[in-house]
Amino acid sequence: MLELLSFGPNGWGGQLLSGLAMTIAVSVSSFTLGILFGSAGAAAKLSHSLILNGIAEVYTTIVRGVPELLVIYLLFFGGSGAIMAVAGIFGYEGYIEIDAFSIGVAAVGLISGAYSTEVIRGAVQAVPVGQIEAARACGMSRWLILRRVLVPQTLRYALPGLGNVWQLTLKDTALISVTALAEIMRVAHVASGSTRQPFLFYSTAAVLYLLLTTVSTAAFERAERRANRGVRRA
Amino acid sequence: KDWKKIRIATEGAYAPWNATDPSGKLVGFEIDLAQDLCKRMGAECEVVAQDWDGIIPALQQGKYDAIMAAMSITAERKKVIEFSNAYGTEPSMFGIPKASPLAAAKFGAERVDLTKDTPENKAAVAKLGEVLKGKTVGVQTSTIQANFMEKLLPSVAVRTYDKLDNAGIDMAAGRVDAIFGDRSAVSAVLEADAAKGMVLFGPAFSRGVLGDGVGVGLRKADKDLKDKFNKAIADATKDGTVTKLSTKHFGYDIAIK
Amino acid sequence: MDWELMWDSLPRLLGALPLTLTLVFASLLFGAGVAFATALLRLSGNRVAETLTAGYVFVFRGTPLLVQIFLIYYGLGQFEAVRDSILWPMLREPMWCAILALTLNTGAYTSEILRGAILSVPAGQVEAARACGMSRVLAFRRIVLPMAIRQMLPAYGNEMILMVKASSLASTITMLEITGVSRKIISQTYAVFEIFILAGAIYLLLNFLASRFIKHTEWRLTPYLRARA
Amino acid sequence: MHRHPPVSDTAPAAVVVEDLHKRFGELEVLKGVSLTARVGDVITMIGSSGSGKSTLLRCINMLEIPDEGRVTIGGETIGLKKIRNGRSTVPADARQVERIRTRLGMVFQSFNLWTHMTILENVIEAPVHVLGVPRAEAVDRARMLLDKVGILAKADSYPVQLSGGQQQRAAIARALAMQPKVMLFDEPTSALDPELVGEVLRVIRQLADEGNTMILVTHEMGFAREVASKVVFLHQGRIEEEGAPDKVLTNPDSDRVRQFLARHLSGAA
Amino acid sequence: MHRHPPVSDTAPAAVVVEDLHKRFGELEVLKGVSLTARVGDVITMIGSSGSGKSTLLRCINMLEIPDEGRVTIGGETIGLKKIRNGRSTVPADARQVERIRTRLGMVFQSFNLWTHMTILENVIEAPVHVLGVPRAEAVDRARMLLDKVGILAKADSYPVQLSGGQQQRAAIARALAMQPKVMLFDEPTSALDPELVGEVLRVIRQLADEGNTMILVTHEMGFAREVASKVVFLHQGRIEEEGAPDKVLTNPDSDRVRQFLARHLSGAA
Ligand SMILES: Nc1ncnc2c1ncn2[C@@H]1O[C@H](COP(=O)(O)OP(=O)(O)OP(=O)(O)O)[C@@H](O)[C@H]1O
Ligand SMILES: Nc1ncnc2c1ncn2[C@@H]1O[C@H](COP(=O)(O)OP(=O)(O)OP(=O)(O)O)[C@@H](O)[C@H]1O
Ligand SMILES: [Mg+2]
Ligand SMILES: [Mg+2]
Repeated sequence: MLELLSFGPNGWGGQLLSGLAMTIAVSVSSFTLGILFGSAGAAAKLSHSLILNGIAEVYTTIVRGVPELLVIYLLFFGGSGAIMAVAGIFGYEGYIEIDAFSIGVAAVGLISGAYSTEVIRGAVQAVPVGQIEAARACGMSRWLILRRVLVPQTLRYALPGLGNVWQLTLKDTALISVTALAEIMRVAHVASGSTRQPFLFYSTAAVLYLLLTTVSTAAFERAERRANRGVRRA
Repeated sequence: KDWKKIRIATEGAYAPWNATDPSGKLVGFEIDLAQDLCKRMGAECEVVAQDWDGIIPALQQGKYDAIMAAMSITAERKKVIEFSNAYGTEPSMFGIPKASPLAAAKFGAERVDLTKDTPENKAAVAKLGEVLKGKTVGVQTSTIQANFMEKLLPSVAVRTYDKLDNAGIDMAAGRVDAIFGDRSAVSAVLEADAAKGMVLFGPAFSRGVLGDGVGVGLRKADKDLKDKFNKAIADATKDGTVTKLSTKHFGYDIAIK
Repeated sequence: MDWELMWDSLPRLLGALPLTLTLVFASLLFGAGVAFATALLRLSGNRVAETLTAGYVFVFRGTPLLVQIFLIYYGLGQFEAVRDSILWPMLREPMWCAILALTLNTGAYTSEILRGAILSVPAGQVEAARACGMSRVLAFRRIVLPMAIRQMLPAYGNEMILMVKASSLASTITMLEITGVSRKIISQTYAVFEIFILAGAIYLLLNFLASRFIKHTEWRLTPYLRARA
Repeated sequence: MHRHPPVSDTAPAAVVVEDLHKRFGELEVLKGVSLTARVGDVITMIGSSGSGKSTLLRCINMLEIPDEGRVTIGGETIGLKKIRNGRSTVPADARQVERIRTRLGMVFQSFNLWTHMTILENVIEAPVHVLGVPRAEAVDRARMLLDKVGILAKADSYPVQLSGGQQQRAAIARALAMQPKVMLFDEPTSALDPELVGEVLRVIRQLADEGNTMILVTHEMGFAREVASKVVFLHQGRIEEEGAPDKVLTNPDSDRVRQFLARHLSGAA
Repeated sequence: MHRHPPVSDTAPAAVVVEDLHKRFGELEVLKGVSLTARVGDVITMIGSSGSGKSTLLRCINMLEIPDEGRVTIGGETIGLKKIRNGRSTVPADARQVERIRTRLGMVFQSFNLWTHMTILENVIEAPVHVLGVPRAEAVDRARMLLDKVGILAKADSYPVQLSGGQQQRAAIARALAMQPKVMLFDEPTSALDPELVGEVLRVIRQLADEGNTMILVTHEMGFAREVASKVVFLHQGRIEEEGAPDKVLTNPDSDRVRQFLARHLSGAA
């Protein structure tokens, strides 16, 4: 049975490995995108502009509120529909393919960003005001304060929450399998359907996810240690 | 459109109808058949993989032009998409644990065509309702078998699973008393490790609420493509190509006679 | 868009609401207990407890919930010993398996959130408590926990929302909660979008209520943040 | 104003510190400090910044665990034990430390008010939850104390809304609310204006008269002289000189102390 | 020691505050304060706790936005505008405020050192990132400053590892590193011992001689008298009295000031 997992012509090793690579590629890209969305969302929520508040509130409520699969569906089917509609205006008929990777990253990034927004907002609020005031007092611009004081201190409070969001993002990539993008879950699904060995392939998938978790947990721990330099624990 | 190029979607995870080989290539009965049909239609074909859940919306969106994914022709599906004539049919069968008291039940018929109102057929369905009373049957969601249970045996408890294999595992654990699915799928479950000591049970059901076999799913608008497929399927059935491919992949004939 | 179909399907979907709510409430409740215990053990300083709980968190955060549900439901049922045990009447039921899986999953995530929040309480605040003779437990209860809970609320709001949605995975082990029912209706109508959007709207409503609740709690608990402005 | 009378040598010892050592990594901050505070004593600790004053106070109530040495409060020695191949020390009995701390009040150099509670809540917190004082009673007492330090109007404000001096007074009220036998004050008047310093002085003197013991760190020599029954000069982790305030502050034996005092500016009035 | 000479009335104004009002909710903390600091001035602000001293300093560099009134730094008036039906005020031009702040150093009452940076990093942060000073140069200057305030040994420690007085000195070094024309000090010596107070005094005097302007809050009358060219007494959000140190601190016109000073304890030496 283990032959099924080998790298030979009859083994799924190669497929699984490229699935793993795909999962990493999608989740890293979406997480990064999510951090961007999340930072923008948190900034909007903390701003004094009612319009920005409103936009961010609608974004997080809806994107977090509806099932992930629906977001992916809407983007996957709706996204190309929208582009085709636009192309139609310019007289182009026929199907425009947006590659599954980009749509997947956009969808999962959007979701990831909605969760990051809340985590980042909470963390920003936890930074003592005095730290920001000290920076303002020496004439730092908003951007500089952000980069030099707010971000490093926010990370301290945000990292555990972002760790959770990362895990979430990692696993949300599994949902992109509906677009037939060959990430871990899709490969496991196809392989088990083709070989009728669901347990073997799904547990292999679980092990691969655990592997990713091991690496990322270690990375987050390192990051946390670094972010917490200069903190005294009681 | 001139249909010189046709994109066909399949799931790639439902052996032996359609599957994927370890190198990632799509293989199986429907893939071979698609190539054959395309040759007959004088078209260049590309078979792409698509997850089952999104397979109909993506067709409607125009991601591809046809579905060949062991999709049974049913009244419900016909409301949203068009079907070619059937190119194959598999009877549906029950599986039960060998030791189950159900094993003793006798049915008058080996095969039950649900479009035919013969007394034997009626008796067989009635008998089925009787022996399954108070039992639980596992089926796969969104399948003709789920539909069958709901329409013909509404009083029997049903549990729905993502995959029939899971229903098989649950039967081994004693949570369901029987499973019901495509014959090839049920047989495969019976062969799996998890479900050792299980047997096929009862007559093989077909047609009626179980649909008119498996056909090519198409957009409603593409009547011309439907005609092309119908002609190609008729030819391939007549000259024995379907039977040949079926025997190669299933070990038995699923061609529509 | 087939509005009529959506309208007709609404009662069936709403009929599944109680089951979804049961799953969510039960697992959030039990999960909070598990998370609390886990976070405490992880910070206890006891090597064995720390390793065990870290392992639990690692596994349950590290694997997809779907896999966890599968392993608990299908996996456990494969063992003769489990089937013969007194737990079987419970584990036999998909309901309890779903609650168990959801509980363990949210327990792992929540414990991480809580742990981070506990660690973020400034040392001086704790020292002040210790200095007036508060025991570790009392200082934890009166100072650390209230501050940690305020700090963790946004992240916990995320978690609640995730649980509402995660309950949909119970449909894969035969539960007919909102998603289970949607899939059933889809299998009969193939109106994928209509039904999904309808179900999505129900989830959205639930989550909207959940996030309002969290927001309100946060607002009530942090007058000192507003005090600055 | 009357100076504090010297406390008789036969009064019972309230706090005894013996040969205390404390290291932070490589840095030895306390290098064997011994100190006795008798009941009714007001000991002021002076010394340059970084000499270890705060650390010594924090060691007395075990917020920092000394590496070596013994601390005895009211006749009860705090048990310490070595862990992990003798490299670090922990209290042998956490209960004991907690019990002893209820008798030791502390005002921190950085106040450490609980940010999520109002000032009133800060003050009643420990009496209610540690001592089990009925809430209504604790509130009454808290309001009385807040009034005494002049911030009753701020009872329902949060710490962030207070000025520095107001926070410091809230911290003093919080410590007093526990009615501790021994008080440890870490620069309790650093953020206070002369008027308030006078108030705090009066409070401390009253507490001493009631038989309480105080150890306080201060930089204000005038204050030290007024309030102390004994002055201790800490230098680089050691006690350089100790004795009656008049002696140490006017005519010290140690050159180091003399030099320290020489730089001191005379105040107005 | 030489007293600070009075600054000529014709020297250009470095900081002009006109009719400043500031409310926190219902509480009016500043009720119309006007103040002029000329180049080379050292203004010490005294007053009881809660009188609004910190708030005034914080209004000068716009950490609190005044509700009414004008602040002019080096001849440039900070533009303010009303938002939301006139209820709150914001700076009209954020750039302008940032630019002006680079010329205004500030030492906070609660230090506010950046906890995620070492002391050296704290000190070079603004010069490098705001002024664009080359890193090596900033480090050299920072080490020089840290040495001046006596904590060079702590350059690579984090703020939590410092004693109160060490943190305060680090905060002073951080403010000086920007070489500001105007310095705002909020109780810069509250955590310092007499020796260090003398050091800070020397630094401030040197800065004043170099033509810098200083406004500082202090509770130490001796310090105020030594360092100031002008003393301002703040009382309940208003300036009660201002003038030469000898006048205000010895022979004030206001009863309130007299009362305030009367309670002051005389220091030693
Ligand atoms: N953010 C705020 N919200 C509400 N009230 C505030 C706030 N900041 C300060 N206050 C109040 O304003 C008044 C003046 O405060 P400020 O900090 O200016 O006093 P101060 O003169 O510096 O006193 P101290 O000498 O104690 O530092 C105080 O009564 C204080 O409680
Ligand atoms: N957590 C720590 N880690 C490392 N070093 C520390 C720590 N706490 C204090 N120190 C060092 O120990 C020495 C004594 O500190 P302490 O706070 O006791 O000084 P202090 O006498 O109270 O000074 P100050 O008058 O400035 O408050 C200082 O040099 C300080 O840098
Ligand atoms: Mg100290
Ligand atoms: Mg102040």
